[in-house]
Amino acid sequence: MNRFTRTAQRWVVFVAAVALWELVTQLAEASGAAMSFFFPPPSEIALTAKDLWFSSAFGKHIVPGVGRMLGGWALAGVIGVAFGILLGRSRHAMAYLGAVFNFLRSIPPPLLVPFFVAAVGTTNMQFPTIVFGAIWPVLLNTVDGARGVDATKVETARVFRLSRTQWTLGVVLPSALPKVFAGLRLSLSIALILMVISELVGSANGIGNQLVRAQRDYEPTAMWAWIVLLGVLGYLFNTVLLALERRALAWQPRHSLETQALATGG
Amino acid sequence: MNMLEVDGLGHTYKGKDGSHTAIDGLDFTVGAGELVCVVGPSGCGKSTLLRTIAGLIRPSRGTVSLHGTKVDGVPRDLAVVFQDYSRSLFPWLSVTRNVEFPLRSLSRTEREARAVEALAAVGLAAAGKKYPWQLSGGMQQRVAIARALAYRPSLLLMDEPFASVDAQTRFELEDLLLRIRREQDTTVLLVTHDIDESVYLGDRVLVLSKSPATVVAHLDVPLGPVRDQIGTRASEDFVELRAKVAGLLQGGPVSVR
Amino acid sequence: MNMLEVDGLGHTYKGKDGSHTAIDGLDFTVGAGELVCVVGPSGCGKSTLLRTIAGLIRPSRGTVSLHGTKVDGVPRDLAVVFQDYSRSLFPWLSVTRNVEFPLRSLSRTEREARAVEALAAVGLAAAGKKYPWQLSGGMQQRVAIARALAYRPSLLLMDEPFASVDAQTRFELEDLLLRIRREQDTTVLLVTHDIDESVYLGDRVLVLSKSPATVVAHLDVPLGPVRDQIGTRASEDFVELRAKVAGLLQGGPVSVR
Amino acid sequence: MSGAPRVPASLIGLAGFFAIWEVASRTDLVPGYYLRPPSVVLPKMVTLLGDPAFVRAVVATLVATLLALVIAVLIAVPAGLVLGSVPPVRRAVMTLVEFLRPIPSVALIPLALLTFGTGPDTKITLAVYGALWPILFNTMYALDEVDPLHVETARAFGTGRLGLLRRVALPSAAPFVLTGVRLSFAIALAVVISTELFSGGTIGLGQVVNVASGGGFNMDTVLAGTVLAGLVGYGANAGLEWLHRRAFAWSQPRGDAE
Amino acid sequence: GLLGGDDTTSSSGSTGSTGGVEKAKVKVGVLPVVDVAPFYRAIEQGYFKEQGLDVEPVVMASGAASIAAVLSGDVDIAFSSYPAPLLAQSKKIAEFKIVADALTAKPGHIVVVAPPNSPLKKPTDAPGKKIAITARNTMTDLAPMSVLKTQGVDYTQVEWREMSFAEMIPAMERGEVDGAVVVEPWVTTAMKKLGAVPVFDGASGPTAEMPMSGYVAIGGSGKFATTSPNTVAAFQRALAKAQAEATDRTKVEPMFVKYAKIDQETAQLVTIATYSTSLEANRIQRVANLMSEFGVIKGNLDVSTMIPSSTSNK
Ligand SMILES: Nc1ncnc2c1ncn2[C@@H]1O[C@H](COP(=O)(O)OP(=O)(O)OP(=O)(O)O)[C@@H](O)[C@H]1O
Ligand SMILES: Nc1ncnc2c1ncn2[C@@H]1O[C@H](COP(=O)(O)OP(=O)(O)OP(=O)(O)O)[C@@H](O)[C@H]1O
Ligand SMILES: [Mg+2]
Ligand SMILES: [Mg+2]
Repeated sequence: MNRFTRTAQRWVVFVAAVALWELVTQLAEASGAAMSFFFPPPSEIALTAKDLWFSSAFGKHIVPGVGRMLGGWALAGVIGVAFGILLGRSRHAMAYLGAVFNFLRSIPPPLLVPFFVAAVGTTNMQFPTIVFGAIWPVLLNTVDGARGVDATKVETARVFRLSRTQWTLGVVLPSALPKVFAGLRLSLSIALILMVISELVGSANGIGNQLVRAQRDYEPTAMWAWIVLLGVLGYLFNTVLLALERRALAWQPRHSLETQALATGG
Repeated sequence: MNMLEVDGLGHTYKGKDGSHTAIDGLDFTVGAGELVCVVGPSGCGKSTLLRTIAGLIRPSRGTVSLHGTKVDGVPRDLAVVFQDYSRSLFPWLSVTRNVEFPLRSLSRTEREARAVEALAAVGLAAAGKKYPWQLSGGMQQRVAIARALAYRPSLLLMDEPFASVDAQTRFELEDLLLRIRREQDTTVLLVTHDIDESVYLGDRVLVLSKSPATVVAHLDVPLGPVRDQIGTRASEDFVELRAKVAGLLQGGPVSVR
Repeated sequence: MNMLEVDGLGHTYKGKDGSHTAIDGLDFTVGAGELVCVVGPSGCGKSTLLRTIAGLIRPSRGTVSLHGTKVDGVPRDLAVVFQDYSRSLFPWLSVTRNVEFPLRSLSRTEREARAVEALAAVGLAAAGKKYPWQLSGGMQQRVAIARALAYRPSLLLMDEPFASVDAQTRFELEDLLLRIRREQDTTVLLVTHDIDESVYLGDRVLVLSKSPATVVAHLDVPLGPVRDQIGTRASEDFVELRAKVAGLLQGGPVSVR
Repeated sequence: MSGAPRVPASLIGLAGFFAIWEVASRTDLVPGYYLRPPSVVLPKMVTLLGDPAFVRAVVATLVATLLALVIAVLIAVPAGLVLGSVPPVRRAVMTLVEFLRPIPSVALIPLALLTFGTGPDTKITLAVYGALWPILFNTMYALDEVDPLHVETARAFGTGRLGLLRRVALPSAAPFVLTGVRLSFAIALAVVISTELFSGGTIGLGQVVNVASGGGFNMDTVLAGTVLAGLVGYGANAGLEWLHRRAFAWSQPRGDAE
Repeated sequence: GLLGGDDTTSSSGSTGSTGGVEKAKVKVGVLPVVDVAPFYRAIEQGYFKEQGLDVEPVVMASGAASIAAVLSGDVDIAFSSYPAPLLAQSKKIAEFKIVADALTAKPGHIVVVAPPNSPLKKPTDAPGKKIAITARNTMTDLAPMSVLKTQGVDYTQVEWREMSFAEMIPAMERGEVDGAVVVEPWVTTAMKKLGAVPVFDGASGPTAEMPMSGYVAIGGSGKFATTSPNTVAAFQRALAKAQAEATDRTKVEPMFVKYAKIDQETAQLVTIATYSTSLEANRIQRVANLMSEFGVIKGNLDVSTMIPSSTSNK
């Protein structure tokens, strides 16, 4: 399959969805439907977005939040993988820490705000909120991956008396890696979401702050522009992450069901 | 002194729905530098025996001692070629890296040299850069053998290591093993289903019974240290021993076919 | 009429770093009800050949025809025993369920009856409720064989199906295969590394060259349809054929060892 | 995170957590009037659980969460199977999915209120939207990891595309899908509570917390609600883990000596 | 026919007859704040029942959510702080009708407070300081800005930080903000917990007696405020009765405790603001003017258009 058809395949549904969105909102607006004020057509959103994103807002609202989000996500990834491997391979760690983690994991991030406010203060709580919320998909998936190391490989590693690092980084991590990536991709969007949520409290800037202000000030077009920005950012980061994943998982006999389908023409 | 001493060894796998005794009351010893072949019916507990010796499972009864000390955990200087060779290779490492993987105490160049040498010895000099899943079954098995040999263990446990290679390659690998054993004075315990092979390779042949495995016989193979595929196999001693092992395995009187 | 026709068959595996031609220009036919053994050096492309015949990979060149129609996709009424038997069993299904897996079109009772029968035939009557990972290597291989037999295919492809079982069991399974072939008129293509086995089992033996595999020879085995382990193997024809195959495999002149 | 169900050890872990909190709060390491210590919060929680109105709120939250989770599973598992096994569909749909995924449901609350009203529909819809992704992604990634030989085996025995998905892909993916469900439960719970917290309108734990925090320092109630949310999630997780051990005994780790 | 009969039915309704309500079951979106204490009292005392209304309170989380609920028709009447509906009206999202006035600020109701050691001691200190508010473009920033402006202080230099009231107190304690704009009961709470001191009153000078919040409904063809004038009037009468009684502390304090979850001790201390008993466009116009002044509303908004014609209060 050539490049062009692949690219076309990639975007056809997206373009169709946007076109439909435009059509529906335009029709609603034309017919004066009650809520059309809150659902502007994407063409209008695009115009507002252009002004909003590329103004001074970029440095003031977009860059700091996104920086925090990326940092928080990376830290969550590292912690998640580390603890995931620990819990996945050690019965004792699981026995002692599993309960605490499952308890903490179940607390909705907005309810954790009091803890973070108490611990680090209102203005510094964004980073820990992001880290705290984004850890779990990586952690759980890593646990799953670490536990799933094939028995023969475990025995092979033990027979050759691999060092702890070699065992962890050379055997457990690679075999958990596909699942880790699934977790990282989930975490990425969660980090973005928590960036927004955490900017609702105690901050004077950020995409979340702007988004909620637009909501409160009844400026739906601006609000949609911020929402769309989140979509764009999510898409961009995800694309980069996918490229990373492809490199890291290059050893995989790519992808079983897909190659099956290709090999046999269907 | 005995390198390996197995004493009253028994193992029972415990499951939710009943337990299964795989081996029971095994007693035997292996001297340093000896090559002992283990034969026995399918499912009798040979792999289980190797696993307990390697310290991978803790036996339910009895002990395994290496150099007089009881095995508890995986002993040092040990290599295993697993029966399930394809699963024992790491799919994320190239063939060379797989062979190098356990050699972490060596310098990089030495590691590479060992890997290249071992791969060449098993006839895979050209496959070093491939990934395991790009190899045929027999090639994968040879990578597993190369990895064990490159490690240069003092005790080598092999679980049907030549099951998936063709006859010609098998002969070559058998001779390779004999040569390495001579050169490095490795103690080898090798499980095989090929009666000819057990006699051709072994200093002794350990015949196990049906599950739960017990020792049926412990045959000395007086064929001398240097053997060759054509001469040895044609010798009268060889044919006689072969028939003896086959008879013991069938559990009936010795018969020659 | 020919059941299976392989015509100019070639396959090249494409990889990021270069491609690898596994088989090249293979031509042969197999008649209905015939049992053809395939022998060839390790890594020459035997498994690849079976995979193309089973329609699991689309060959780069040439065609495979079954009953005169070109194979495109997996043909009906086909069963495969894979070389990597342990991975081809489904770990989430018990042994019986694994054997029943392909028998979807049958009623429940019939399915169970077939599974019980097939497991008993391979000597695993007692293991039905276990999970594959609770079995020894040889037992797993026999489950894979039982699954293929229970399916009662008209074409049976077997990739070193007896590699992991002991000699005695191997003989029994060989005879089982011959019996079933006679009773059900199954066409069988069997890859083996055991030259004796290829002669003992085959109506014909297909000898393949080193990679990329081409047909070196196509030997008829005039030993008649009914064979027995002791008599047949002792016969002069057998010994001669065996030596011939071995010679062809070595690529040199025929020599008897 | 399933593992040895050793109750004492897990209790030690939890007790340690509460002990740290207690000390931090008592020593005024953090403002004690704000982060009330567990010795105040836990009794408060017990008291609240005796209040029928509070129990009703907890039940309302739980029911909404479970409903959302069930809907999310019913949508995401089949979708994951299709996306994971049909590359063109995957390519076509994933672009849109990647745009939609990072949109916070909190940002959609006002729009959802306008569209679905103040009833439970809003929180359930938003929770489904949030809970879809872990299940969808874990299903897709699990399909990538299905052993190719399993696929070949099934195909060789004449299993069709649907059969392949149902009889091979689904069972081998199931343990990882269940991990996705465990993630999704926490997310569904978080979204339901957040929606109650940020929009109100329906009864629920989030609303209780919101009302409590509006009227001065009822931090004990707020934290009791928080701890309860954690306990609810902990309980649900334990249930799902039990299910995991029961249903997927075959996928338990092996190869470690005891 | 419905529209034509409006005035007559409403006037007959205002005489106290209960037979004329178009919609007996009324859902009201409220917030857990002191402003709605009389509303709850009216429910508890059966004042709505007297008027033939079955009023169901729906507790919303914020004024914005309350407005969204009334917009979607999910509730008939929404309680909200004034800026939100006025802003929405100015954007012509819908025809908002102010059904009743809720609370008018009295000194001590909305106050800028600072922790004891804060550099923020008097209004002139404000520029450059971080002050916590609940949100921009609400009374919490408009009122103090107006006060500062009249005192000639550069209010544009204040750094506003948005957070909930509950978070303001630890934020002040940690010195993350130099002060906070709080309304009752948080004024009392901040003083009690933190020893916070008032810096200046938010409802003084230009904002003295400023209306803070009210009850709104949506008008226009087919909408509640237009189709149910009698119901609106009945609601107004019942609420007014309770509002009038609210001058008596003992009558509202229990409502604080029960519905706004203010503890008994604090409830006894809070400053009780004025609960309006009349609905006057010109008073609420002050809020609109304040919003215009600070650019929240572009242009002018005539609040009198937002008073329903059937209003019973004069
Ligand atoms: N997926 C693959 N990608 C690339 N190369 C492959 C792949 N599978 C097999 N090959 C190569 O094709 C050749 C033939 O492999 P095949 O498995 O058919 O050999 P075989 O005859 O079955 O060998 P054996 O007897 O050892 O099983 C080998 O050289 C192998 O390296
Ligand atoms: N993990 C396990 N759990 C339960 N039973 C097991 C397990 N592993 C092996 N067994 C049982 O123990 C017995 C011996 O198995 P083992 O693998 O040692 O046999 P083996 O002699 O190596 O056979 P083969 O020659 O077929 O490989 C078998 O009956 C098998 O069913
Ligand atoms: Mg074995
Ligand atoms: Mg092969």
